[in-house]
Amino acid sequence: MTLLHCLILAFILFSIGIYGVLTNRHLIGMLISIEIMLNAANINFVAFAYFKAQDPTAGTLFSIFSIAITACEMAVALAILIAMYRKHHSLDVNNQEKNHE
Amino acid sequence: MFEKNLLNLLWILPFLTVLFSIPIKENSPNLKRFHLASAGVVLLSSIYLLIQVFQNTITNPSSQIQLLYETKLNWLNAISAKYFIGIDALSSMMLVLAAIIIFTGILATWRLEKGQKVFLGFFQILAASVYGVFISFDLVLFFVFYEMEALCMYLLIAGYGSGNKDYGAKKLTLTLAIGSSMILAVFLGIYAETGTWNLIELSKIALPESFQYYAFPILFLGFAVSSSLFPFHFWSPAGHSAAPTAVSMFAAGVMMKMGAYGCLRIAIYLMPEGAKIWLPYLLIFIAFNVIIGPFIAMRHKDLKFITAYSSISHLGLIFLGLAAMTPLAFRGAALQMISHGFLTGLFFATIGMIYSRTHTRDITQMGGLMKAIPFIGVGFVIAGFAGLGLPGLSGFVAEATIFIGSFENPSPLCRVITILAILSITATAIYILRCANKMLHGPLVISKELLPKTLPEEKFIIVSYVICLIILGIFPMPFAKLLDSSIYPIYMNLIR
Amino acid sequence: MNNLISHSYLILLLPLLSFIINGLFLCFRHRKMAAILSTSLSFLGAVFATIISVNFFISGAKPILAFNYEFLPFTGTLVATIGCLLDSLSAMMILTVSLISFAVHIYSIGYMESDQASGRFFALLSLFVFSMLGLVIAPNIFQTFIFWELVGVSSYLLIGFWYDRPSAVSASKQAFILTRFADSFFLLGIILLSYITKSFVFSDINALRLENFAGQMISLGIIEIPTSDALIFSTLLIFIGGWGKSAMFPLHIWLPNAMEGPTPVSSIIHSATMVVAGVYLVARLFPLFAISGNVLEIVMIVGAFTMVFAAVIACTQKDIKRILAYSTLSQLGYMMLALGSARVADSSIHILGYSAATFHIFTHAFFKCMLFLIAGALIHQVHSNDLNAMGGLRKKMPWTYAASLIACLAIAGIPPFSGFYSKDEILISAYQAGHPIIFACALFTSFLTAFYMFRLFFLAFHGKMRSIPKHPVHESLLMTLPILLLTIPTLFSGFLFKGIFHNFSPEVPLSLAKNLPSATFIPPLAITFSVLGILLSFLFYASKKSNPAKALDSDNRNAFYKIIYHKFYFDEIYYAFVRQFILGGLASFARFFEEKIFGTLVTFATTLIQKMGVLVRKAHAGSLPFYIAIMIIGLLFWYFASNLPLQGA
Amino acid sequence: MIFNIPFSDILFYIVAVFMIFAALLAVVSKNILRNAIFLIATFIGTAVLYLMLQAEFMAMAQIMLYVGGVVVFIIFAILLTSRLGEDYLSTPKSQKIGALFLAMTFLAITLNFLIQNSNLLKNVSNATPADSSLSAYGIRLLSYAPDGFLLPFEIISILLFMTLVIAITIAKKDDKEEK
Repeated sequence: MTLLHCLILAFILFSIGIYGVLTNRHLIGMLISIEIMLNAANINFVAFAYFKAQDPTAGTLFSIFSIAITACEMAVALAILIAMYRKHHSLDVNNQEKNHE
Repeated sequence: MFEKNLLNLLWILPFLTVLFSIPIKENSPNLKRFHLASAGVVLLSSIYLLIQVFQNTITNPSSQIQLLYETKLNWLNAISAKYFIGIDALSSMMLVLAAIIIFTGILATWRLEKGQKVFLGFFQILAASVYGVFISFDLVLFFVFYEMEALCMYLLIAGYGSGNKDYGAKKLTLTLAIGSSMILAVFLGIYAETGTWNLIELSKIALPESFQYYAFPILFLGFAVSSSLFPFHFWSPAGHSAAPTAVSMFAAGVMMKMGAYGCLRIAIYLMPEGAKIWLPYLLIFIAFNVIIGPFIAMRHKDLKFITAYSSISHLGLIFLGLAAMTPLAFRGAALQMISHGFLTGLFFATIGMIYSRTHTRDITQMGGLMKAIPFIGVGFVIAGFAGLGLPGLSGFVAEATIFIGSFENPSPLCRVITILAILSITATAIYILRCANKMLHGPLVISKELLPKTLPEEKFIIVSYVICLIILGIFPMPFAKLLDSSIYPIYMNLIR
Repeated sequence: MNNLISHSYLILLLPLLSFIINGLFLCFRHRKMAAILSTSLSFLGAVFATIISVNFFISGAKPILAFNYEFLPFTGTLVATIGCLLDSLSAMMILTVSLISFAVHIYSIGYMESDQASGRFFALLSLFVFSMLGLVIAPNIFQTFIFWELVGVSSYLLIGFWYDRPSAVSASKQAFILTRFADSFFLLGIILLSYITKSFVFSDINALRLENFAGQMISLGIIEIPTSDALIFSTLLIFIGGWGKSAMFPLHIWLPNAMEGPTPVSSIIHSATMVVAGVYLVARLFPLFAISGNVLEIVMIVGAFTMVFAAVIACTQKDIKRILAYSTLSQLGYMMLALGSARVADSSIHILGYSAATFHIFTHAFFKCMLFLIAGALIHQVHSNDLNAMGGLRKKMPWTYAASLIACLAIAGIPPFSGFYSKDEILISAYQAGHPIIFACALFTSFLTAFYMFRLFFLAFHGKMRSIPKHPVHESLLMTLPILLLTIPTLFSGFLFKGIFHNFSPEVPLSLAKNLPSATFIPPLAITFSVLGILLSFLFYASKKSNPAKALDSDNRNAFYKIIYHKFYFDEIYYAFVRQFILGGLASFARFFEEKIFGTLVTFATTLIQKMGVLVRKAHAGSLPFYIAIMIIGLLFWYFASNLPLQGA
Repeated sequence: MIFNIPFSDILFYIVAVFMIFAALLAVVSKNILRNAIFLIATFIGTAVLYLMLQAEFMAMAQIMLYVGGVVVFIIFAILLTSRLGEDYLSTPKSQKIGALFLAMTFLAITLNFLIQNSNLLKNVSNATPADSSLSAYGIRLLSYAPDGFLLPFEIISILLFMTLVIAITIAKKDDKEEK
């Protein structure tokens, strides 16, 4: 297990996330894909902290912050989703785009 | 110390006025009285400062730029920009001009019925921004004030204008924004070259010649946008015709001068080498303003279009003075800035008064107004005479100085354009007389009952402008001497 | 004496005061007060001017600079000042202007009695007199220009006094714009001249010598010419200013049209102010003109042509004021001719031309003013300008009749009236200077002058009444008195002042002409021509066989008469030129350029930006997949770009 | 050959394959609830990976925050907004192919960069167990020494509070709707 392995894994996960964002029409599905991408980024943080960092504690703390921010983002995003659902009775991305125009 | 605080107060007071006017009830007569009182205080203090500056120039003349009552505070430390204000002869005269126009502008909106509070509020912010422009000697501070003014213009025109106001406001603001972006680019360049924003320090540093070569035209044209030099003049007719009276007065009277002020104070002052290289070429643009402008005005029927093109041609004369690069021509340009400020203020004020009565600006639909509203008619005619350069009014003094000064520049193109400019004063006479005759003379078209008599505040506006025009026209010498003290350092930089 | 001179600012101050007080306070409500105030101030001015000029001539006639207020300094020695220069020429002009303005003021009280706006009239009249006085006392050319413009603008306001009449408005506009057109050349001339000489002051300018500028060159933009040529050129430009103001052909058309103004205005414009300003300018700068090559010859030819041209037109007109207007043109032509004929050969000056011209300014002012006042009195009675409506007024207005006989004899050049002396000198000058053709023209014009003036005289006063006036015809005192007063100078100014004008001599740098041919045969010849004209006129219009109605008929005439009657169609040509060329051509082209060509470019630029905006806006619709796709494509680009050998490594 | 590989590597490969599969299923599965379940699996895999990288606290936080918090939150949202499994929204095939192409391009480019970089082939860690102890984190988080994280910590706490308020405000029913 080297840093390269971890990074490759993270990037594969990230690409899967991209694929998910691009194909999913369900807003929650997109959110899940984004979660996967963020997760991949977190893996990068931890892996770099473990293999490379001069100060591993600080490196890991960064990912803790990132987790906290992700949690915030999730909370707000889901609140928006619920509000949107209440308004349009659908979470279809295509519908949302139509509503925009 | 008192003067120093007064100078700072000049731009703070309008803001305070806006703040304190918030609780006053809409449409209450106290609101406009309060605003008028504040503008009056600013006007009086600016006149006081002018007198102080004048006395100082008389007692200790100097070939250096004399900055009085300067305040220097740290402001944006990250880019070492300072809050640096002061006053010299040129800026003190511009301040008085601006203060008079703001004061009369508030009077001109005296009978505004809807949204007076917001209008006056923005108008005061506009006032603060121009005072700021004329007193700031730090490029960042200058730019902040310069930008503030364009924004207020947009809101005032789009909110309170007439006719195609949205289009006019957008055209004006966006064109000004082009100019501002050009100015900002060069300011950043200057900072990168020298590491200071201080105008006085910068004037002592010679910027690299290659930098001046590229930067000068950008900066000069950037400023020229707001003074409607040829390729950037198109905002002026649309903007003026859409703007409400007070804003037209302000735009033509003060804002268009700010560009010329910037050209003289910053572009030519800081980059003399660039000026020497580029200004002879820019004369071709100036030729358009001076020579073609009056002919276009001749062909228009809308009063505000006529006046807009007349402003364009008069501002062309300012630029002719700047481009001739002789001390006399510079002085003429500065005199023309002030003179044109007054005469165009009077023009737009009277046009507003006429429009509020006839509800049209088409001169072919008017006639004989002199019978019904002689006071306003006489005001318009005096403005017209000042515009066509009648001796005894300020326009003549400025134009004669520009012509004599620019003739001293021996470059062929400058000579040709000066000669053509002198000959084009006939065209100015044609459109002004045509306009006055169609509108004021002949039989009365609209019945006299529909035209209310001249109101006291309107009389006050007209009288105050006429007095300014006459004072400048009959006693130009002290003003000329005062301006010379500001212009000499700029000229010295040129021949350095 | 010195004490008086030091108060010479009063010359300007009195009319200015009258203008300010009338204009600001009395204009609308107190018409009577305005009339009294400005007339009394004008009286004071006339008295003061008389005292000053009499004192001046008695005390030896040396030029005095009475005061000089620094107006605006330019560079170095180039300083604009407002001052008062008293020399023979200006003293003479001050006297003429003040006296005539006083007469016109009195007359106006009667003439403008029924006009509601007479307060404004008196204010503007005072402004006019103020500007003219400022013009004549100017010690430098810059002040001349300042007051020159003020004269123009006050004449504009006075001609368009009845501003609700479209014809008056257009006439005033025409007068202002045409003179303004000429003035732009004048200003250019001043700037060129002051650039060369570095001074505005007349004494400096008149002391110039072309030799001082040998070898120097000056750039006029396109071409580079020797400075001495530029000096001559600037003299010509300055003369163009006088050309327009004095309404020389082809800039003459504003003057007859200016008759739309009230008659007192026409009277003062035509006699002492405004139109003689051009002649005065040439006389003032005479030394400069004298050294400037052929400029004086141009002056002479222009003057002579206008003289004949206007006299021919005057013979056919029916409008009494227009006849007088063309007669003014013709007389101005005389003056210009006299000035121009002063140059005998390349290096010598014949001083008689100069003194004759100034003399003619002086005498002409009185009798022309008188003639206009008489015309005004006639118009006031019959309420028409047309000679068709007059006739037979001899018995109704005996005093006016007598006065107009004197005036007509004066202008026709019959001794001992003043016109004879000055005109005689002009003829002598033209003859002695060796211009036979010009001399013949002048003689012929003198014949024509007698003819058309007596045509007017006979048609107006003799024969039967051709119309019945609404009100009974009578002579009002206020209007007759100034006419009678003016007969005094008309009668006596000729032989009394002849001597003084012979002493008029500008300090000319060129040598005076000698060995001039004898011209004793000229006075009898001139008188013969004038008498012939009068007789012919009598035959046509006042003898028993004549038929005035047929003589005035302009319709059943041959083509030649019609062309003359329509003033050679110059009005029409002028209007066509303005409409088609200036408004329709230049201005239309300018607007076309501005709106169609330049406007299209601006619109194109904005459309371009807007289109780009639409493009970018589509990308900002909020579609997440699109953003990601763009991100990855960007990455791809970056990848390939980073692999390209851009740095040449 | 294969037996020479250390156990930790084998474990890594197993975890990696598991995570990739779980993530793929979380993305492509047609039932939105199932997507969420597979997301849990991915997160658990991540937690195991963290354990292998000596980040025990991170692993714990991962389980608690993501599995216990975020995913539960998502599931709640799903249950609140849709009928189970009935609202599958189909995507056109062309979009899928395009997405696959883009994802693969991204992967190819990034992997290309990674492989070129030999610095990453590092097996040894300079982290000691003490670095990732809970007390080390605590001290660093609350220290206001130059390398302390007190300020970010406080900011994060404010952010969390704000999020709370915002989430409630947004998700709250409008007054109009209530009427």
